[in-house]
Amino acid sequence: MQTHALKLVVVITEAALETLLVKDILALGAHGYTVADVRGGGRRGVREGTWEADRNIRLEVICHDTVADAIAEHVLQRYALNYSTTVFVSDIGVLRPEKF
Amino acid sequence: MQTHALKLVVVITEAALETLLVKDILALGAHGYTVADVRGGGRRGVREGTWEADRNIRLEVICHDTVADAIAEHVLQRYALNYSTTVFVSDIGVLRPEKF
Amino acid sequence: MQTHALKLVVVITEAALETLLVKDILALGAHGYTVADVRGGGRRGVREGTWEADRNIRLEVICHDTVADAIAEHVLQRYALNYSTTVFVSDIGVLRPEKF
Amino acid sequence: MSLDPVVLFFLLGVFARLLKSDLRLPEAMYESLSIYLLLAIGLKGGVELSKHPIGPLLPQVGGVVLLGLMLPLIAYPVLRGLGRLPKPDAASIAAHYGSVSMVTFAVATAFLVDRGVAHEEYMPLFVVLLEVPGIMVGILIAKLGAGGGVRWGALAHEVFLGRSIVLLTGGLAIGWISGPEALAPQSKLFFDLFKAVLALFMLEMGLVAAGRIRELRRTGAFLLAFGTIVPCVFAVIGVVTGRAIGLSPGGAMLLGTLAASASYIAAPAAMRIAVPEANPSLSLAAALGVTFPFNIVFGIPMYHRIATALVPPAT
Amino acid sequence: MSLDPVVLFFLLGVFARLLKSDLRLPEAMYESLSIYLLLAIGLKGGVELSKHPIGPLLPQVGGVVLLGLMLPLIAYPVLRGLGRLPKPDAASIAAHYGSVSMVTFAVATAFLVDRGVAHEEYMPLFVVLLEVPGIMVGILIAKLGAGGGVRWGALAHEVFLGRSIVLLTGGLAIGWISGPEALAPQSKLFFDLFKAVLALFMLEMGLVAAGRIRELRRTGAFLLAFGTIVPCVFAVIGVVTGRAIGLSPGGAMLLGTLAASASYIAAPAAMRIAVPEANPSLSLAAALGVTFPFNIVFGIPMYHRIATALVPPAT
Amino acid sequence: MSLDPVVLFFLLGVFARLLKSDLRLPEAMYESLSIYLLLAIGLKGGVELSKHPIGPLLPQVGGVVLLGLMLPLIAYPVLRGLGRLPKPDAASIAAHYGSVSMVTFAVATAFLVDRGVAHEEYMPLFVVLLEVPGIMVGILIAKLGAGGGVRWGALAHEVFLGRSIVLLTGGLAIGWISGPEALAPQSKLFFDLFKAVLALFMLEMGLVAAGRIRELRRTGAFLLAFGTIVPCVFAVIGVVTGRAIGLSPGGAMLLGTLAASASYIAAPAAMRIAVPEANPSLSLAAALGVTFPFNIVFGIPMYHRIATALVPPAT
Ligand SMILES: Nc1ncnc2c1ncn2[C@@H]1O[C@H](COP(=O)(O)O)[C@@H](O)[C@H]1O
Ligand SMILES: Nc1ncnc2c1ncn2[C@@H]1O[C@H](COP(=O)(O)O)[C@@H](O)[C@H]1O
Ligand SMILES: Nc1ncnc2c1ncn2[C@@H]1O[C@H](COP(=O)(O)O)[C@@H](O)[C@H]1O
Ligand code: NA
Ligand code: NA
Ligand code: NA
Repeated sequence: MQTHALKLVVVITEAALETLLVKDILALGAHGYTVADVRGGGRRGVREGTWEADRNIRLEVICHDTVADAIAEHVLQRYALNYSTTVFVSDIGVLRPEKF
Repeated sequence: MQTHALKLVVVITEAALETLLVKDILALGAHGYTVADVRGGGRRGVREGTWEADRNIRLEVICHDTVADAIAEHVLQRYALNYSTTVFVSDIGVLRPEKF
Repeated sequence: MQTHALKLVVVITEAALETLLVKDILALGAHGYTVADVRGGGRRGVREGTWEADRNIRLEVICHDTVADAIAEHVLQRYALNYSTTVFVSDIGVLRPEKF
Repeated sequence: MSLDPVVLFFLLGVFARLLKSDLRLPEAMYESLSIYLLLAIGLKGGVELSKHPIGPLLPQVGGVVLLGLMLPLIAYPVLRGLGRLPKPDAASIAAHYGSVSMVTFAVATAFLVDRGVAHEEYMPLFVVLLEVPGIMVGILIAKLGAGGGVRWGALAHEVFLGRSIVLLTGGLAIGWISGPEALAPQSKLFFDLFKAVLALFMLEMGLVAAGRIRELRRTGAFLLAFGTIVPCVFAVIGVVTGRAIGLSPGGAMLLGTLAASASYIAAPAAMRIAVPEANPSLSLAAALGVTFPFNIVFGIPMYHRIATALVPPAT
Repeated sequence: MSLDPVVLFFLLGVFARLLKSDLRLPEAMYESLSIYLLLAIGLKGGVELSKHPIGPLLPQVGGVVLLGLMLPLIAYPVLRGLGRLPKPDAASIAAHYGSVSMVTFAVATAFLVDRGVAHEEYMPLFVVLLEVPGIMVGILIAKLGAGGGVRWGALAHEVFLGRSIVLLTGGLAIGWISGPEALAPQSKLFFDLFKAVLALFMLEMGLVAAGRIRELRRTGAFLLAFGTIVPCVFAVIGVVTGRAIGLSPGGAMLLGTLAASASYIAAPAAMRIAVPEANPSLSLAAALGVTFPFNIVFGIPMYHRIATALVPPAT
Repeated sequence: MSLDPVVLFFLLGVFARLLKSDLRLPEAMYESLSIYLLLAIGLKGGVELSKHPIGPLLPQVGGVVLLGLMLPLIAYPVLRGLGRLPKPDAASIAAHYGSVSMVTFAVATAFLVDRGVAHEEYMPLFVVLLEVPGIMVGILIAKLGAGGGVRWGALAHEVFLGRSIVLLTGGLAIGWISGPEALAPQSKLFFDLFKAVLALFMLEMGLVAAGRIRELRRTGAFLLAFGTIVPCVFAVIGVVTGRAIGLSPGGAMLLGTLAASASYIAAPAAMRIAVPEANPSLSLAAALGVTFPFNIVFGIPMYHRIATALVPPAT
C-alpha cells in the first residue's frame, strides 16, 4: 500500500491552553487536530487531572514537515517557559495526503 | 533490545462507529485494539465531544503490514465518504510479535 | 528543524496497575509520563471500561533508548504474565532532549 | 409572555454559548441527566398505566402508531419538493420530525401541570409509541429511494434497543409492574426532583442548540421555515388525532406537542448508521437549532391554545 | 414473588445487556453513585451508633470479626477440593466470599424496612468489620500457598485505605461524631433519596453482572453451584452468629445476608494487586454473575425466613 | 469546638489524601457538583433579590465593588515587601485573595442558618460583585509591572464569561426573573439538597487541598503566615465595609468571610492565561492549602464573633 509520509506532532500540556493552542495550530497551517484528556507528570510536577487546574490535554496534529516544525517551535517558544509542556514529533504515513 | 517491526494503525472517527469498526478490524485479522474518547476538528468541522452526536473516538491497532493495509483501506473505503474519518499508520516495535 | 531522536514507550494495561507502573518507570530512569483512560480488547478478552475492574490505561513515556528497553522489559517480565498488557516502542523526535 | 424557569435555563445556555463562555457541562453529566429523565418519564407513565385497564387503551395505541407512521410521509415530499434536498437528507430529516423529543414533552407536561390542566397521565406510553415508527419510515424511504436492500433485523435492533427506547420502556414496565405504592420510596428522586433536573438539562440543551445555529447560516432559510412551520402543522394533526382517539384537551395538546417535536437523540443515532449519506448537520440544525427552541418558547403555549379550541373538554 | 422495584431495575440492566442494547451508564455516574451509597450507608450507621453506648457492642464486634475470618477458611477447601481450582484462584474466590457486598446489604435493609421488620440500625458498622478480614485471610492463604513472603505493610495499606473502606468508615465516623440533629440538613440527600439512588445503581449492576455471564459458560457448572449453595450455607452461619451475639431476627438476617454476599469492589481491587496469578474473571463471574443476582432475587427472602425460624424475637 | 458535618467531610478528604488512600472523585462529579453549587447560590440570591426594590441596593453595590478593588492593592505590597515574591507571583496571589471562594461563602451561610442568625438573603449578589474586580486589579498590577500592554477585551471576556461568573449571574438572573413561586418546583433540588451537596463537594475539596500541602513545605513559612493572617485582616475590613453600607451583623459577617476568602476557581483559570509567568503552585498552595481550611475550621466562627462585636444589630 502506498502511503504518503507526513508528521505527527503531539503536544501534552495544561488543559487551560486548549483554545489558544487550537487557534495557533490552525493559524500555522494545520487542517485538523485531535484532543484527549490525560494526566501525567514531568519536570513541573504531577498533574493528576482530578480538577480543572490539574488536567493535561494531549493534542495531536497530522501535518507536513514545515507545519510540524512551525508548530513545535511556536509551542515551545510561546508556552514551554511558563506552562507544563511536552512536544514530540514522529513519522507517519497517510493514504489521503490532500486531506492534511 | 531486539524489537520486531509492526504497524500501528490509528483511526480517528465518529463515536457512533465504534462497534462496527471493532467488528471490522477483528474480521480483517487484528487481534486487539484500544479505544480512547477524544474530540477534534478537521475537514468536516469541529466535533467537541459535549454530547453523543459530537464525540470522536481514537482507535489504535497494532498489527502486521498486510493487516494494517487492509484496515486502512477498508476504513477509508467504507466510512471516509460519509463520516469524519482520519487514518494514519506508523512504524512501531514490539517485544512479543506472536501476540499481534 | 533539528530534532533529537528518542523513544516513545507505550504501555496499555489494567487501570489497577497505574500507581505501581508510574513508580516503576520513574525508578527506571524516565523523567515523566502521560496517562489516558482507554478501553480495548486483546488476547485476554474485552475490557470495556464501564467500571473499575474493567478499565485500561494507556501510559506513554518519552525516554532514551536504554531506559525504553528497561521499561519494556521490566513491564513484560513483571506484569505481562498475569495482567492484560500491551507494550510497544516507536521512534520520535524532540526539540529539548535535556528534558527527557 | 412570562417564561418558565426551565425555559430560562435553556436561554442561559444559549447566551453562554453565543457569548463564547467556556461553560461546558461534563459529558458524563449530560448522559446521567438524560438517563434520569428517560427513566423518570417512563416510571411516571408506568405508574399511571398500572391504574388503568389496558384493553380500552388499545384503540388509542393504534391511532398514535398511525400518527407516527404518517408524519414522515408528509414531511418527506416537502423536503424534496420545496427544500430541493437530496433524497438521503430529506429522508433523514423526515425521520427526525416523525420521531419525538422527550425533553419537549417534559416541558409541555410541566406547562400543563403548572396551569393545573388535566391530561391523561399515561402519556409517556405514547412517547414510546411515537419514538420508533417515524424513524423506521424514514429509513424505509431512504433505502427504497437508494434502491438498496434494508437489513431490517439489524435495523430493528438498532432502533428498538437504542438507549432511549430501552430506558423509556424499562421505566414504563417497572412503573407498571410496581404500581404507586411500591414505587413510593423512589418518588422523591424520580418525581419530586424531576422539574429541577429538567432545568439543568435544559441548560445543556441551550449550549448544544446554540452550537447548531452557525450551521443554519450555511443551510439557509428553508430549514428555518421548515423547522417552524412544520411543527405547527404537525401539532394540529396531533391535536386532531388526539381528539379522534378520545383524549382530553390536555392530552391532545401533549400529543400535538409530540407530533410537533423532532427527535435529537434516538433519530440521529439511528440515521447516522442506517443512512450514512445523510448530512447530520442538516437534521440537527433543524431539530435542535430551530424546532426545539421554537417549541419550547413559542410552540407549547400555542399548541395549548389550539388544543383548547379544537378539543371539547372531557365530561 | 412480587419483586421490589430495586430488583426490577437490576433485571432491566440484565435484559438490556443480554439483548445487546447500547445502554451504558457513564463510568463517572457509576463511580458517583457508588461513592454516594458508601457514604450514605456509613452516615446512617454512624448516626445510629451515636445513639448507643459503645461498650456493650464490643462483644458483637468480636463475633463479627471472627465470622469474617472464618468464612474464607471454609470456602477455600471447597474451592480446592470440589472445584479443583488452582491455589491462587481458590484463595482469591475465598477472599471475595469472605468479604461482603455493600449493595446486597442495602437491598436487604430496604427489604426489611419495606416489611417493617426491626433490626439493629448500626449494622453498617458490621459491613465495615466484615469487609476487611475476609480479604486479609484470602491473601494470607494465597501467599502461604505460594511460599512467598507477604508485604503486610503495603497490603494493609491497600486494603484499609481502599476507596470503599475509607468512604464507609468516613461516613460512620461523621455520622457518629455529628449525631442525628447536626446531620438533619444532610438527610434529604443521604437518607431520603437512598433507595432511588440504589435503584439507579442496580441498573448499572445489572449491566455489569450480565456482562459476566458469558464467562460462566466457559468456567462451567462448578462456579454456578458454588455461587448459589455457598451463600445459603454462609447465610445460615451468619444468622447463627447473629443469634449468638444477641441480634434481633432482623439483625441476624442482615448478618446472614452479609455472610452470604460476595465482594465485587474491595476484594477484586485488592486481590488483583496482591494475588496477580488469580484469574479475576473467575471470581467476578461467581460473585457478580451468580451470587449477586441469586442473593437479590432469591436469597434475601430466603434468609429472612431462615432468620425468622432460627432467631427468637427480641423481647 | 463542635465541627459542622460539612467540615468533617472536608477533613475526611484531607485524611484520605494524606494517608494516600486511592479515594478519588471522578472529575465529572467534581464539575457537576460545582455547577450545581454555583447555580443554586445564584438562584437563591436571585429569588431574594426579586423581593427587594433594586434602587436602595445600589449604594451597597458600590461599596462592595470598591472593597473588591481595594483588597488586592493591600495584598500586593505585602507579598512583594515581606514575601519578597517576584512581581507576577505577587500580582497573581493578590488577585486570588482579592477574589472570593464560593464554597467558603456557602459554608459561612450554612453556619449562620444553623445558628438562626439573620442576614441579607441577597448576599449572593455580592459574591458575583466581588469575584471579578480582584482578578482584574491583579492582572492590571501584573501587566503594569511587566510594562507590557493589556488586551483588555480578551481579558474581560475571559473573566466575565468564565464558567463560575456565568453560572452565578445566570442563576441570579433566573431567580430574579422567576421569583419564589415560579421557582418552587426547583427548590427541592436547588435549595433542600444544597447543604448535603456542599458536604460532598467538601470531601473533594479536602482531597484537593491536602494535595497542595506538599507544595507548602517547599514554599516555606511566608505563605503559611500570609494565608492565615491576611484573611483575618481582610475579614475585619469586610465586616467594617458591611457596617458602613448598612448590613446586619449576619450580612457583615458574610461580607467579611468573602473578603477573607481566596478564589481557587475563577482566579486560577484567569491568571494562568493572563499572567503565565506566575507560578500557579504558589497561589493554589496558599488559597487552597492554607486559607481555605483555615477559614472553614477557624475563620468562620471567628469572623462571626468579630461581626457581632463590630456591627450593631439591625433594628
Ligand atoms: N518523559 C515524558 N514522557 C511522557 N510524557 C511526559 C514526559 N515528560 C512530561 N510529560 C507530560 O508532559 C506534561 C508536562 O511536562 P513537564 O513540563 O515536564 O512537567 C506532564 O504533565 C506529562 O503529562
Ligand atoms: N490534521 C489532523 N490532525 C489530527 N487529527 C485530525 C486531523 N484532521 C482530522 N483529524 C481528526 O479526525 C476527525 C475527522 O476529521 P475530518 O474527517 O477531517 O473532519 C477530526 O474530528 C479530528 O479529530
Ligand atoms: N493488537 C492490539 N492493538 C492495539 N491494542 C491492543 C492490541 N492487543 C491488545 N491491545 C490492548 O492491550 C490490552 C491488553 O491486551 P491483552 O493482554 O492482549 O488482552 C487490551 O485490552 C487492549 O486495550
Ligand atoms: Na414529531
Ligand atoms: Na461474604
Ligand atoms: Na477575598
